[in-house]
Amino acid sequence: MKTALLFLTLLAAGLGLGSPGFAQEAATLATVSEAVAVADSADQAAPTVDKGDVAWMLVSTILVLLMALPGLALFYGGMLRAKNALSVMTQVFAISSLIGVLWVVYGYSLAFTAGNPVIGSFDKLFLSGVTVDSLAATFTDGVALPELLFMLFQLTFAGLTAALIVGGLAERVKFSALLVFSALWFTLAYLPMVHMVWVEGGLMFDKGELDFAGGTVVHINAGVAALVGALVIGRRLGFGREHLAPHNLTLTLIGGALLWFGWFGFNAGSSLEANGIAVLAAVNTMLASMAGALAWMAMEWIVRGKPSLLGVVTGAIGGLVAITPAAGLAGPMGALVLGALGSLAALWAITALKARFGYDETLDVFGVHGVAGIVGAIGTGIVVSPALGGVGLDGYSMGAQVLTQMTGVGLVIVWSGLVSFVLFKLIDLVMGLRVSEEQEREGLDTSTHGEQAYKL
Amino acid sequence: MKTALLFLTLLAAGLGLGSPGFAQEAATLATVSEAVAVADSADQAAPTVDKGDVAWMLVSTILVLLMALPGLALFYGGMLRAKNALSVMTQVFAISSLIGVLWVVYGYSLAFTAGNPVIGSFDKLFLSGVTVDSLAATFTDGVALPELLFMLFQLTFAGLTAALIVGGLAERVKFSALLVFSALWFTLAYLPMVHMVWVEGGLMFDKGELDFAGGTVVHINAGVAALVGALVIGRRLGFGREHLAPHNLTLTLIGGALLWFGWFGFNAGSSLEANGIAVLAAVNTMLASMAGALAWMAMEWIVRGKPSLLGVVTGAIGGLVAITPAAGLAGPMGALVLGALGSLAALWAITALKARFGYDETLDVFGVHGVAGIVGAIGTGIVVSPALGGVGLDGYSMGAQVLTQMTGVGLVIVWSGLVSFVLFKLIDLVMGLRVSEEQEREGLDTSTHGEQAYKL
Amino acid sequence: MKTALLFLTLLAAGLGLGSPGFAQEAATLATVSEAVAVADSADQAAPTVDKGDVAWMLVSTILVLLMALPGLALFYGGMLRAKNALSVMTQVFAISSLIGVLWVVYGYSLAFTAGNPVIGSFDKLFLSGVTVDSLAATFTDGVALPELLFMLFQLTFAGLTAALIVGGLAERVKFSALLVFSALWFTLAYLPMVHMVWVEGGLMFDKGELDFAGGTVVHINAGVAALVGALVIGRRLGFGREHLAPHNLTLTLIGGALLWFGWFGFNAGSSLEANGIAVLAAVNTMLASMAGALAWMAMEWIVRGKPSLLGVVTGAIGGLVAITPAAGLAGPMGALVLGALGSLAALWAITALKARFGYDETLDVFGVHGVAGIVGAIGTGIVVSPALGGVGLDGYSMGAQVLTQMTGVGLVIVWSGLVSFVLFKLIDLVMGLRVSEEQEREGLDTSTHGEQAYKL
Amino acid sequence: MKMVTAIIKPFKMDDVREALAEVGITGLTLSEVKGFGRQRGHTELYRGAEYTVDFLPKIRLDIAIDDAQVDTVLDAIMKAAQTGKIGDGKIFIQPIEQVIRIRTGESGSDAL
Amino acid sequence: MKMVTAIIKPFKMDDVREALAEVGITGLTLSEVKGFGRQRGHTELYRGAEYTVDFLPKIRLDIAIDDAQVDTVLDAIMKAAQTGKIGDGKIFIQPIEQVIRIRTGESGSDAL
Amino acid sequence: MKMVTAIIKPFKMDDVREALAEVGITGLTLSEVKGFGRQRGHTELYRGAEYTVDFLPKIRLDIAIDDAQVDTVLDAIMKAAQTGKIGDGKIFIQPIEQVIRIRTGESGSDAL
Ligand SMILES: Nc1ncnc2c1ncn2[C@@H]1O[C@H](COP(=O)(O)OP(=O)(O)O)[C@@H](O)[C@H]1O
Ligand SMILES: Nc1ncnc2c1ncn2[C@@H]1O[C@H](COP(=O)(O)OP(=O)(O)O)[C@@H](O)[C@H]1O
Ligand SMILES: Nc1ncnc2c1ncn2[C@@H]1O[C@H](COP(=O)(O)OP(=O)(O)O)[C@@H](O)[C@H]1O
Repeated sequence: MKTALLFLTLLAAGLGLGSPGFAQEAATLATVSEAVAVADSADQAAPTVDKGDVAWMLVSTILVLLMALPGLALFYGGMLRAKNALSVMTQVFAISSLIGVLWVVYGYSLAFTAGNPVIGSFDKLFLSGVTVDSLAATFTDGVALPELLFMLFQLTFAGLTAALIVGGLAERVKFSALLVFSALWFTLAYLPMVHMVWVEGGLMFDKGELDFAGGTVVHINAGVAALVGALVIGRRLGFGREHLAPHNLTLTLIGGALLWFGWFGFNAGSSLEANGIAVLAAVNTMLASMAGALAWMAMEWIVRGKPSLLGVVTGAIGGLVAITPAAGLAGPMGALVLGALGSLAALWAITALKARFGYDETLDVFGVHGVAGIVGAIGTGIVVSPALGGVGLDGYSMGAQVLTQMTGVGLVIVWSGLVSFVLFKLIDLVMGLRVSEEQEREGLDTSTHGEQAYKL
Repeated sequence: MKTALLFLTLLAAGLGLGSPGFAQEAATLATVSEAVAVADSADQAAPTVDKGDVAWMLVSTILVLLMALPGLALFYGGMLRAKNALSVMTQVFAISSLIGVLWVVYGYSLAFTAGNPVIGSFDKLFLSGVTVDSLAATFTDGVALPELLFMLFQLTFAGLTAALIVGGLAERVKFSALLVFSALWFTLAYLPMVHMVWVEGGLMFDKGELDFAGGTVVHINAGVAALVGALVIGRRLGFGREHLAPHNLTLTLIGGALLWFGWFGFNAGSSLEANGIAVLAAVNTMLASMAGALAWMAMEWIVRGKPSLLGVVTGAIGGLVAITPAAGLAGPMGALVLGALGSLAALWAITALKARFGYDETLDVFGVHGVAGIVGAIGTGIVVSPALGGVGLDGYSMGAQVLTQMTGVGLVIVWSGLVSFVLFKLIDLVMGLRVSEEQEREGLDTSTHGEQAYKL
Repeated sequence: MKTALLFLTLLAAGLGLGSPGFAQEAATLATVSEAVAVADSADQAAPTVDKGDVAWMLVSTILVLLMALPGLALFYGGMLRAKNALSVMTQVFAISSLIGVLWVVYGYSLAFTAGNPVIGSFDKLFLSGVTVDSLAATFTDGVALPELLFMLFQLTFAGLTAALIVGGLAERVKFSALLVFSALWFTLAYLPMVHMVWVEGGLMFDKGELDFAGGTVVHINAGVAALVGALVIGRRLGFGREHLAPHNLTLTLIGGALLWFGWFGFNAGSSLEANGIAVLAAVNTMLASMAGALAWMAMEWIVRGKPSLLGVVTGAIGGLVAITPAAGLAGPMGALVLGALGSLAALWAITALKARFGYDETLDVFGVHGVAGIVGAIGTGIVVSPALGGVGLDGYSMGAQVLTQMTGVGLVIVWSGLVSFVLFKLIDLVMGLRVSEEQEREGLDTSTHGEQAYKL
Repeated sequence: MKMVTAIIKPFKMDDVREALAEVGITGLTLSEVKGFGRQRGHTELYRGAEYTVDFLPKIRLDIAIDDAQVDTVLDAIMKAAQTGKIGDGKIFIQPIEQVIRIRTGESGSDAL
Repeated sequence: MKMVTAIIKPFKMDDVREALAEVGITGLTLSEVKGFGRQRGHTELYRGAEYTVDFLPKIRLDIAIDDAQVDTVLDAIMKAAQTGKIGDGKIFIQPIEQVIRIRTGESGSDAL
Repeated sequence: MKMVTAIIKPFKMDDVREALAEVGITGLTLSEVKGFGRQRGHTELYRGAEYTVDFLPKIRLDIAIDDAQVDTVLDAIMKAAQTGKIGDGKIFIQPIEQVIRIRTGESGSDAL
């Protein structure tokens, strides 16, 4: 446990959280960030809804759902041993569903209504006041979306983020404990982070942090929680002795490719319109993942003599994670570089870092989403530079922006780290976080879910 | 066989078909139902086509295709034994294709041209008169879709509906017999039901039945046919003795998730526009399936001590079926409730009802699509109520609307039940409905299709 | 090798390449072909961008990506033996990524800038000058797309085309050699073909060749390269002696269905707008694949006594290939016929032709994409006829158009055949094209990629 | 002690297991094997071409028993597994010199 | 020579292999089998209904050894595979009349 | 009667089966097994890390034959399965006391 805390503290320190002075000097105007001021139909010239935007955002919404189901479920499930394949699929399905319901009950309200710099209000509990006619502002003056659609798009983000975490504890976590954790973490870590980063008046939003589609809010947030979970729950039986090999890489390929496919909804949808920024985000999403795939492949080929499919797929995901915060902000060449760097950083984390600290974070959620996420979040401050082909910002200064980004990264690491640590420990005390040794040996599929993946 | 008829009669009676008097008093104005009066470009102010609508409806169309292939094919195939996995996939592929061709030959014409209250005309045989410039009206005055697009969207519904039925007879049905049945059932049960429910002048349309995206037309219709088929063909060898366990639940997960994904095209596409109603339908679709997944999970966990993946997936589908007729009519909270109820009703049907009557309806098409469909169709009359957050109707009265809904349900049960019964019996007599015992033992994949799913 | 050349020469000759005289008489006006003159915002009334078009083209773009990953990867991977399943998936992933990067580096520039009749210029190297505000013309005056979106849509075509080729050499090709080939072939065969056929001023474009979505540019081009590759690399160990059976047809089903799904982006997206032509292309895509599936099924049933799933799926793909060049040009009934013919031609090629010449083109890329592509490319000249329900052309004459089409077919066969032959031979000399016998026996998954698909 | 190895048709597995239970045999080890023999295989299609697959799925049961049980066991298997059609399978009897139960170290008949 | 056949719990496989290596046994053949015995199986759910699955995954090891090695081998397997819980498995010893190494044609102890 | 058990390389399976057919053996039972021995396994990658996989896929053939056939059968297998490279596999010969054909109840040589 000590290791966990030490590790997080080091990370946070290294990222400049200790020096808010710098951060406050950073640019505070985030013109192209994902804040949404829900339109008040009275106080401005009636904004219009374009059916092209509605079409695109409906598509984007279901693309993000597809990322979780079956995308993530397969990506994860395929990498586990056959006896645990269904468990993680059930977890992803149940958590997405649970968070989706909580989202309409209180999540949307707490995240996206005005409140204090950390969290919103209960004004829209049970979607109260959100009707078929309510509008949500986009980043373009005078252009609005149906608020229900904005709400739904964001619902899918919440579910996916919570589901990402399960990869860190896979093959040994108790299903009930995981559900309880997910609900609490969603409330105490995800909702505040959304509010702080994406909503006008939020702590980091006001500091000018750039996070186009969720580098800090989604990826680092989930990655850190997964790492903390892995540290609290401990290593799997057999870890370090047996080769706990993936049981079905064809599933991982399907899942990885669907993650990629869906990520266009995630990134380009975050523009909230079918406009040029969405197109730019799509271009960057494509190039970053391709660069990520090639970078990992090259490195593995050089170092290990063989380029693996899992490597290519993981590299692509690493590239996607890294471009996420910069998707609508970088230029295509910036995306190529950021994607490649994100992928290589993930490779480094998964091999060197994991070996160094000896933790068993089953599916490398921290390695891929956390570390590539950090590279992306900080890199966003760089690639947004017009000099590098990015879209630029009013009053942009690279140094200042990078510090703001680092502050944001530090904040999410500490916040998510602390919340996760307390929750995992508490749940472990109250109901137990881990299944029995016998159940772990038997596999979670039969012992927890009463099923077997295959009868071939 | 007696059981089958008795069963259907009971259902129909219990649903108020015996009392058309009430039904006739029901509201007859269905402003937001899926009727389509094909625009006559001369007799009204030129309606306009919005490219946002076209984009959304193109997407919706292919999403419904995806539901069948690979969605349904995998969802079904994974639940069968390995030796029959390919057979049901071939059936879904062949039936979708066959119905698609029949749709352009005569189906679209019979369903969607004016005719009598039960069926349309042959005016558009071979799509005659349907050109690139033809327009189809939407539910909004002055807004039209290319008629070819409306035709294509509906084509995918027809194929999916016919394909759903194969789940009831899987693992023992003769391929040729099934193709013949599908073509005839499509003609005698599906086309009339579309015309009666969705077309102005149709029997149930004029009575004011609400069926937003196909609760009666698609789900109950197919569910009843599957049940009748299962009763006529008899139980599988080994049923009740061996555990006829799913051979690959990862396929079922992929299929189930793709069904969910595609269902947004099915439900939100049924708005025919990328508008607020489509958004509402998407929200309801999301929430109903999540509620359905959680409801089944909770119930199975309580009763059996273990929450299964197949349960979560099946519950989600049950929720989706239930919300289908109400997708653009209910409010989000209504969708949560209806989704949960649909899922639990399906669970009850699959366990209690099936055990009680002892039929072997292989993949529970009746349990999931029939029973949750009935809950949804009737529930639509309730959740449409503005008091419950629904969109409301002119002259809405809950009691009357529920009776109209029951009439609609009764009609489809009796109609589909009778047509299916006669067709299955006839086909059994003429060409045999079931493969030989030896072929059934060997498995349909090698005996009928000359293939094996796996050589691992 | 002699066989290969002879074969190509025969094909080319039979297709009228020898008689350019006729071809030059053909209609030269291709109003609805895929040329794109990038808009020069100064020299015309400012074209407008419709968000509905942007939404549809974003969707189309990712649909084509989905065709490659996971579509093609699964379609191919499932048909191989388990020990080579991952190799082809890695190949498709790596090649798509590599070509994607090359596309933004120089591919887009060489293909789509003005130059000579065979190739463009280096004006847009590294996308120079292509900004968020650049526009690309569509086929409709005054309607433009963001140029980045057009560029991205075309990027996915390039990747898919190169990836198709791997099917011909699967189970024995060296990974490094394949990557080198792909990069070179893309440069020397794909880019010129795009320029010649789709860009104003291009050789075949100016001759009036019709290729709506890539019959010659994509399918014949790749099919011929695959055949040449198979001839140069030689047969697999065990070919003709053992039944080299597909190891997992459920993957092939998923892949095939996703190919179909994505093909709507490929074909209907090639209209570049969410308009009536896109709708027509979607209708034709649907019908051609259904007709293709049914045609193959019927033929196999008659000849072999059993209709196989792989047959139905392959037939659908054959139908899709055939309709590709005609997608926005034929009428629905023309699509039915062309789809069925394409499928049957593929069946003939795969059985009769392959047996006759005894080559081992692993996954029948030539049979399916080459031969059905030829049927489609030539058939396009016929089904475009208004008399047959097609959209027609200014100054259309069937004979002349068919000759133009044949010229186009002949050109791509010879061009791709020669480029491929030289490249494969060269690579074989320089670095070796084939793995060692021992590695081939062991399987490429472990020997090249250090992985196994399954541990069940 | 003897090792009785029966190669049977897969769908007879439950019947055989029940028949063995009736004569007091509750322990056995099962494997999925493929059999070649007189029984004809099936044909498979691959894109319009036809292949013959000779091997057939069979179940192999290994049952260690006391010498005294041999006849009853043979009888039970024979009755339960027989369909009278070609391919019903074979029973092989081989000697076992020693049997040990890993859990307890018991050996001989006690270990069965 | 003897054929030692051990049916063990799958997760003990690595331990047993190491124990055998320590006593000088480096060749063996492994198969995945299913065991029926005293050890209870698990229950499975199928859409709300419950089924019992009696067979359990086991690993079968076939090890051909010289007569002189029998005791050490038995000992090694016993120690490595024992958990003391029901279902630990069995060891069977059967006679082998001849062993041949295909590569060289060597036979007898030389072929092991 | 004897039980001849051959562990061979998978890609030699068809050759061996043909060779056996040539000497009149048409019945046999095949299983997919994994072998450990002198032959080195392969290395596998998992996200940048490397693991060694020791077991190799092998085919096990069980062939019950009359005593008189032993030599021809051994010879046939040897010739067809040999590559001369390490890992070609082994042949074990064990005694069978009885063989029964389930379909007919025939026993002994008649049952083969
Ligand atoms: N000589 C043999 N050695 C080992 N197994 C055999 C032998 N002959 C047959 N078998 C096994 O018995 C099965 C049934 O044999 P077969 O000849 O098909 O029919 P039958 O048992 O009716 O004579 C085969 O599939 C094979 O698994
Ligand atoms: N008579 C037998 N013949 C062959 N295998 C047996 C026999 N009895 C048990 N086995 C095998 O040994 C395994 C363990 O036996 P079991 O009775 O469950 O526990 P234990 O070994 O502790 O007595 C079984 O799963 C089965 O594979
Ligand atoms: N003592 C043994 N008992 C059982 N099987 C063995 C034994 N030794 C080897 N084998 C089997 O024979 C196969 C080949 O053995 P190996 O030592 O690799 O090469 P070779 O046969 O050339 O000596 C192994 O993979 C294993 O399946």
